[in-house]
Order: sequence, then C-alpha cells, then structure tokens
Amino acid sequence: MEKVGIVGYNQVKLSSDANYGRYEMIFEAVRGAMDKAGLKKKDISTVISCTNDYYDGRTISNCFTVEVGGGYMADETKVEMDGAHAVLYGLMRILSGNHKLAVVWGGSMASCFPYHATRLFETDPTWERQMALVNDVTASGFQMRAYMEKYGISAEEIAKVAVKNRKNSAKNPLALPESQNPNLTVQDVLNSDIYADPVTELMVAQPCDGVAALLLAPEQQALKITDEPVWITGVGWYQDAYYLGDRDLSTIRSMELAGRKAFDIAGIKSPRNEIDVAELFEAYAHEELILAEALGLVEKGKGPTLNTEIGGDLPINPSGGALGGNPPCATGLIRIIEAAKQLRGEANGYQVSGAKRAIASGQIGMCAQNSILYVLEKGGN
Amino acid sequence: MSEKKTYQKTEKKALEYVKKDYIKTRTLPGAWYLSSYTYKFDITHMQPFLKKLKDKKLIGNRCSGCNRIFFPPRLVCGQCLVKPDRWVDIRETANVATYAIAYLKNPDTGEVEEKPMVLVQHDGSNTCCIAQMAPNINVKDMYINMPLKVHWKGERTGGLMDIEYYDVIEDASKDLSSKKE
Amino acid sequence: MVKNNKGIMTEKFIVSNKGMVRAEFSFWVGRYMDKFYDALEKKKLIGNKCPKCGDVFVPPRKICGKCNASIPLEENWVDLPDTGTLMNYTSSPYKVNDRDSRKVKKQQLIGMVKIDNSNTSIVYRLLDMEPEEVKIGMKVKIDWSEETKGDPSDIKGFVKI
Amino acid sequence: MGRQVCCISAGYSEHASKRSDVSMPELINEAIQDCLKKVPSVCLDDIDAFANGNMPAFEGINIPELWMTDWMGARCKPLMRVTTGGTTGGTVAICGYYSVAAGIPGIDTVLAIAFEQQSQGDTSLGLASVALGEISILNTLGITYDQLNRLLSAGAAIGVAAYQATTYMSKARITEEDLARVVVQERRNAAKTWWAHLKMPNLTIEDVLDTPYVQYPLRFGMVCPASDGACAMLFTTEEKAKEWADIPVYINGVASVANESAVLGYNGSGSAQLDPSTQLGAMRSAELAYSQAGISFPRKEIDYAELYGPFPNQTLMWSEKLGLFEETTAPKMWEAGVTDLNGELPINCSGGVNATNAIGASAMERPAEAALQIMGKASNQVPKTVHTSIGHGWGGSLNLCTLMVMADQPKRKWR
Repeated sequence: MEKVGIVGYNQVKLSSDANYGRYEMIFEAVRGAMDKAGLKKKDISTVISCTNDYYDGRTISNCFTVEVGGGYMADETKVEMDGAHAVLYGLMRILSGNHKLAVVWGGSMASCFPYHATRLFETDPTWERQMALVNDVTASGFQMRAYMEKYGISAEEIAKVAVKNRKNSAKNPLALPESQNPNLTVQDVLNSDIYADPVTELMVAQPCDGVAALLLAPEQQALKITDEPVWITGVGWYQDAYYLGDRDLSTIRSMELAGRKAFDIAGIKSPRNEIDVAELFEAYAHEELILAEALGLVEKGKGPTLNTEIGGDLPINPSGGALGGNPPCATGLIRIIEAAKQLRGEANGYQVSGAKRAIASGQIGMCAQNSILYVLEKGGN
Repeated sequence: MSEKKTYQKTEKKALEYVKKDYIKTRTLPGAWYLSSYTYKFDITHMQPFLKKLKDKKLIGNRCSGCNRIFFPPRLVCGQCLVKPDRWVDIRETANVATYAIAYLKNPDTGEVEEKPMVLVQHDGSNTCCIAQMAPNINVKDMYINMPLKVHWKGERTGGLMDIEYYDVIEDASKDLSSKKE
Repeated sequence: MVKNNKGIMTEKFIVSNKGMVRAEFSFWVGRYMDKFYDALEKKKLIGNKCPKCGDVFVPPRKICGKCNASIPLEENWVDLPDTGTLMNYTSSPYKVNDRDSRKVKKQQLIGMVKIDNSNTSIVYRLLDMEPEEVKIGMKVKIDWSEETKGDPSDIKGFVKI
Repeated sequence: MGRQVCCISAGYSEHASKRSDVSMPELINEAIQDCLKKVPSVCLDDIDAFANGNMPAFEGINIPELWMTDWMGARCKPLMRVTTGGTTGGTVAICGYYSVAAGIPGIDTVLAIAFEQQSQGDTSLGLASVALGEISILNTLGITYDQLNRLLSAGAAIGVAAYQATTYMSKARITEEDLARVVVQERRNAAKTWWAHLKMPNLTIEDVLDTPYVQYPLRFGMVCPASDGACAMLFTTEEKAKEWADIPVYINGVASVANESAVLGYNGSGSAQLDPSTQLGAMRSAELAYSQAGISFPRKEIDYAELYGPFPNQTLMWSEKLGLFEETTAPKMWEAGVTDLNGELPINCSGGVNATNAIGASAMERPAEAALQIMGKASNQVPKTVHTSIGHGWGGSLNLCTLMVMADQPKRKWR
C-alpha cells in the first residue's frame, strides 16, 4: 500500500451540552483543520462526512452540511459508520489517484438525541428489538462478564483502566470536562451506579457533542503541505457476526482480523515491540483490555498485566480514549487525530516521548461488531 | 399561464399496471420518535438582520471572497468556506425565482385548494428564500420573474413574519419578449 | 417551540427546537420467521438446521453465516425443547425503548440462554431469581405467556428448573 | 497509483410496492444471488469486501448491515456503509469502485449492495424529515407553519422537484404532453424488464394526463412509485475480470458532486440555486467523470444512458445537463424517437426510476443497468452494440449528483 499522509486535523472541545449550533460546530472543525494546514477551499477535491441519520434526526443528514463541511462543488459523500471508517474511505479515494486532498469530518450532538434508544435501532427488528433486551447497555454487561469469566479477571483490574483513562483525560484540554478527574480511585469506579452489572457508570464512555476533521493527501502533496506529515501505512477493517449468541464475547474477533490485516500491510511482525503508542476506541473500560489482547499487544487473558500508563511499557489512550468523551461518529476519528498528535509531538501534557509508530482504532455495533485499525508512522525529521 | 389546457376528465389517481402478489407475512411494529430529538441552531449571525426588520429595513450579508450577497444572512459561504463579514442593504423589491402549486385540502371545507409555493429573490441579493404571496393573487397568473414588493406587517416584532406577504407590482418588462411563459 | 437564549457568557443565540413527528414502521418478518412465530403462538419452539455444518438456529435463518449455505424454506426444520443452559447474564436498571431510556429502581435480570439441541443463544429475562443464585451453566426453562400472540413476547422469560 | 476497475455482474431482486414475503435481509439476499448467478465462476468466498447502503430512516433500522451480515455472506469480511439519500445507490457503487481502485492489499473483489424496503415505513414522512430541522428554524424565525406545511404536503422530493419542473418547462417551452411522453416511454420499457415495478405495456399519453395534479406541474400519473427492492454490483480488478467475465465492463470515470441545497438551504438561509434546473452539480460531475474517462463528445461517444428521473421533467433535464443533448432540445429528441430502444441514443430502457423506485437502490440500478447493456445481459437489451454507457443519480435537496461512466475498453485517465 502506498503511503498516505495526514496533513492537518482539528477537533472541537467536547461538551455534554455544547453551546453550538450543528452547522457552526462542523464549520469550526473543518475551517480550523484547513487553517492549521494553511489550505484554501479550492484545494479540497473530496469531502467525506461521517454522520448518522438517526443521530441527527433527519434523513440524508449530509444534505444540508455540504457548505459548512467544505463540500460545495467537491466530490462529496457520507460514510454512516464511525469516523475512523470515514477516514478509510478518504484513504481509498486518495489511493485511487483521483483526488489530491480529502477532508474527512465526523461528529454529532449526543445532547440532541436519545442515545440508547437510537442504538436500539441497530438491533434485529423482527426479533430482538421487540423486547428491547438486547441493547448497548446489556451487551456491555454480557461482554464484560464473558471476559471476566473466561480469564478470571477481577472488576478491580478493569476499574483500573477507567481510572487511568479518566486521569489521562484530565491532561487533555479537549476532553469532556465531566470525564476529567485526576483524583479518581478504583473504589470510586466500583462504587459508582450500576450500568449493566458488572459494568458501572464510570467504566462507560459518555456520549457527548463534538466534531472532528482530518485532512489526507497523497505522499507527494503531503510533503508540499507540511514538513511533518503522519503516514498511514496500514489499515484493516472487518465485520463479525451479528447475534451476540453467535460470537465469543470474551474477545473481539473483528479486531483480531483487522489487526492482523493492518499489521500485515504495514509489515509489523511483533506489534508489542514495534508500536510505541496506541489510541483505541474503548466504548467501555473492559474493551481496552480485550482490544489490546485481540491485537496481540499482550497475551490472551493477560491484559491487566500490561503497564499502559504514559511512560509505561506500551501507553494506551494517553489522551483519555473514548472514556474521555465519546461523540458518536467522531470518536474513532479523534483517536486517529490523537495518535497523529503523539507522532508529531503536539500532545502537550500527555506526550509519549519518542513515539515513532502508533495505532488507532474505531468500532461500531454491539460489542464492537465492526472494527477498524490504522497503523500510523511519523514522517519528516 | 396564458392558456392552460384542461386535460383532466376523471379523478382517478393511480394508473393500472401489471401486478404480482406476494405472500403476506406478519409484521412487527416499530416507531421513530422525532419528538425526543432537538435541533440546535446558532442564529447569532441573524440578529442584526432580525433587529433591522423592525425598522422596515432589509439587510443581507456579503462574502468578501466571492462578493455574493445572501438574503437572509448566512452563517458560511459554501463557495469560499468563510463567514460572510459585511452587511449590505437590500431593496424591498423582489421577483419570483421559481414557484410550484400545492393542492391542499382545506380542513374546514374539505375542498382542494390551490396554494402557491414561491421562492423569492430580492433585488440586490444572490439567494432566494421561501415566501408568502399576497392572499388575493390568482395562482394561474403567476410566472417566473414576476416582480414583487414587500408588504410589511403593521406591528413588527423582529422576525421573518414582519414581512406579512409580497405584493405583485407592475411589470416594467411586460411588453418585452421576456414576459410570461 | 421554545426560543431559549442560553449564551450569557458568549452572547450566542442558540435555538433548540423539538422534532414534532413520529414515524411508524411495520417490519415484514419474512417466511422463515413467520413459520417460527406460528409455532411460538402454539407454545412450541422450532429452529432450522444448516444442511452443511449442522448448526441449529433459533430463531431460524435463511443463510448460515458460518458456511454461507442457504437453508431451503421447506426443509431442515427442527423441533426444540423449552429447556436450555444459561450462557451469560447481566442485570441493569436501564429500560430502553424506541423512545428513550430510563432508569428504574428494580434491576431486571437478563440472561443469554442456549436452547438445548441448538447452537445459538437467545436473550430473555430471568424470572423468579435472585441475582446471587444466578450461575453461568445453570439449567433454565421457558416461561410461556398466558396468551400468545405470535411475537417475541410469547416467551415471558426463563425460570430455573 | 490506483488501478483499473471492472464491473463483472449486476443483479436485482424483484421490485414491487410491497415485498411482504421477505424480510429486509432476505430481500438483499435475492439480489446477491441474482448477481452471482450471472458469473458462475464466482462464489461468495471470492468476495473480499462489501460496500453497502440504503436510506435508513425509511425502514426504521440504523446501520442495517450489522443485522444483515450473515445474509450477505459478510461474516468476518471487511464491510463499509455509505449513504447519501437519493444518491445512495450511486455512492455505494462508487464506494465499490474506490475499494478496488485503492489497491489495498487483499481487497480485489468487492460486492456493492444497495436496497430499500419502503413498505416497512412511511416514505413521505421519511422524506419530510430531511428538512424537518430546517423547517423548525424557519418557523422560529417567523415563517408560518401553514406556509411550510405546503412544502411537506406532497413529500419533500416532489416539493422541490415541482420548482424544477416549473423552471424547466418555462425555459424549454414545453407542455405537459412532452412530460407525459417520457412517462409513457419509460413505463412501456418497464413492461419488458423482469424486475421492474410499474409495468404498463399499454399506457398512453392521455392516460397520464387524465390524473389530477399532485403539485403543479406534476400529476399523479407522472410521479415515481415507492418500491421495495435491492440491487447488487460486483467490482473487481482488470486481471480477475478478464478471467471471470466474457465482457468485463471498465469503470472509466466516477463523480459524486455536491452543490448547495436548493429551496430551503441550510439554517433556513435560502439557496443560491435561483433556478433549480440549472444544476451546476450535474454539469460539474459530468465534467469530472468525462475527463477521467477521456470523453470529449458525449453525444457521439456515449451509446446508452440511464438517468435518475423520478419525475419526467428531470429525465429531460439531466440528459441536457450531462451533455447528451443541447439545452432545451431534449423533448424534441424524445418526440423524434432518438431515445427509443432502437434509437440513436437509447435512454432508460429499464424503465428508469419513473417506473421503479426503491430509493436507496435506484441510483445503483442506473449504473447496474448501464453495465448490463454493455455485457449484453440486460432484460430489455438494446439491439445495437453498446460500447460506452453512463449511469447517473441525484438526491438530497436537488444538490447531490453521482455519475459513473463505463465502457468495454479501459480508457481511464489519471489526473
């Protein structure tokens, strides 16, 4: 796969009830990314937006965002998955040689729609949805229990992940204010309200408002735009079976396959040693451990033994991850942006020193039915 | 329209076609409650415009990139991806950019009424917006580029409803070839 | 419609409007599920079997996802017992429906049950059980609704044997 | 950078107003099976990735691909969902194209699927919800709800299309008979297409004009139906296509251009599309796609066209905007029979969107049919040999436009 460069990015500060209109927020993200890269509207050749009709409460949610998203008279389209999948489409468009600059933006305002009810719309309407017992809440409970039962992991070990990510997010100025807590303890997490036993409130990534934008360019153009491009050198995306009963919930098979593919393309033999930092989309604290295991960063069932703090063996989610704010349709995109920040050395306050190669992931569906993984490498000097 | 032929003889709505019937299986219900959604809009950029409406003044904003003038004012100029930054006065006269006729049942009488749906472009602006026509207008007389003028409401409150409707004014170009279709 | 002016700090004028409509849907279940619901109405559980790998599905499917084989409508139907094994469970105070989700005081116990002789699990409530006595691997039995309607609510939940 | 992409097959499910015998996954499975039947040497295991899409708000299911995984054969395979409203089918086909063209290792054969089962939901309400937000802000700013209600009265798509019809009719100076002629030709064509919905072998112009107006100038008889149906297209690399198919169809140019939204505009700020029949977006997409495909004289070089015309005035308009005919001359071409099955430039021989409209799938059925005409496998096959064909789609608030240019020879030019 040829190299594609990330040449600019921008993210609006996450908020649980943003003092923004929808269009203004999108404009601010896209315009900000263009300004940071020093580009003009006429440089844009394609725009990939990422929104969801059910999250926005309107059919054809990209219909009225053409102008604010920079899509006027450009090759515009919409991916209705996670923001990370939108980056994939931008990547494909650049790789095809048809386009020179792709703008990818994604986001939504969780304060404007009933999040859990909308997630229920993902389930089988001819069977499970009628009883509404399978939804994102209960699925997380099943997943955590399956993981704990299979490997004998305790709730404390999972709560530690929540503590780590929420502490990290306190250093990230763009994270959701509600998630930032530098003094959190494991007991606080375990004692918070039950969400779906054994998952507790503080182990859950809280949906919030936010938009993020990313600019992609082919190798030659990228070097003209910036001295410090971040290269995408590998990508893999896979979908697993739908019914929870068909799957082994103690692992995330879609990520196992996606990881294998992405590492294969990027030529990574031993992910544990070759990767410096990981930004994973963990919708729940336990998913970070499962994802790390699925990616082969640590042995199956040994997730908690890995030191993933900033400055640890392999820092995971130094920005706070999705637990530091989960704007639907943007979270995966923000993970890629955060990984790029680490590689460019722009992560003020949560920088992992000497990061040369990073991974970033995205997911959609119950228990991460569809996952995507990127391998990013530092370019320039 | 000078002469609109009346073709219609019957009231049948559907045409007949070759149909194939399929086995009917049971259905299960579902609903999408848009009432539990909110739509957030930022109208900060609209405030000067709304305030001026009270004084019977029309203003639009102009993009310095492409010099297009937007009425009503816009948040972002899509062509240049910047916020329009200058205010310009807009005239009270306008013309019909395009129109269509809706056939609606009057809930009181049950009769089907013809209602015009008009897009109006103000002189001096580059955009058109949806507008209300004078109640006495005959929909059959409408044509594209028909000149109009704002009819203000007696008491104005600072909203688009201050423009009560648009009056039809005399068409100066009526004798020219570009008159109605 | 409420016009609220929240921005005291930034002098922003943000309007938030409520959506006003409701869209109704009726989902065709297709002939496979129709047969399944016909049986459910008679308080019977049926599934179908993949001709290639022999996996039994409850509810029935047209395609076996594992081997991509399509299962003919008229064949491979299997009668199943109303007993099963609890594979996984959770309890949550959140009740989610099409409209919103709300938190209730009483937590509901939800279990993933593998019906005997089948290869997939179905998710239903666990009835008459205390959270402490629920164990993965325990045997459970379907509790049928008194009046069946031919939809998923015909199974009220699972009780322990 | 990039590589040649071929379409080797396309398939449909049967279309009807109510496909009450199947659930949505079973419906798309029909289309996939029909697609794979046409290339016997390909089976589901040969497919490396999937591209999907529909208009989710019509059926009340968010990201239905999650549920449909098994029915598509997509378990443990890469899958991506794109959706852009009316152009969904077109963008899904384009996504399939880009998935192959990108040359990501291991992604060679991609199945693109677009579908819609409109009988499950309320289509006009679904369409109305496109603009619900914009309408609420206009209402807040002071436009009466009664006024806005008229826009919604006949469904948003007809609402905006009626404006377009008015301007087009006044520009081209045509009467309703010209519109009806297009309808008659398309629905008679549909009668010869096995999967089409409104099959009317004996329709006459008088029949069409005998129906009342939905919204002036459009009559009930001229408006597209709401159908249930699915469509699938199979894309692969040049090498594999040569091995698997008799006539590989090369995708030479694609474009999906967005203009600003017509009529309402975003944030209720109106639109700069003063004349909705100008369609800069369509002209721009034609420019992009034709330049990729090396087409300089569309009228001469294109042998067959499938245009997305739910309303007859649009079929006429698009044919002009895409450079097939001179401005305002299209109605004469229809009258002269140029666009007939046996004509010089046949258009919409499948019956077009006017006869079959499963919205999410419609824009894919256009390139699919255009590809099948080149392969010689179309249901209503034109007698002459088709070398180059186009498939077009539009959607949104008259502002999104997709175009795919196909030929039996690789002509793609890299910019």
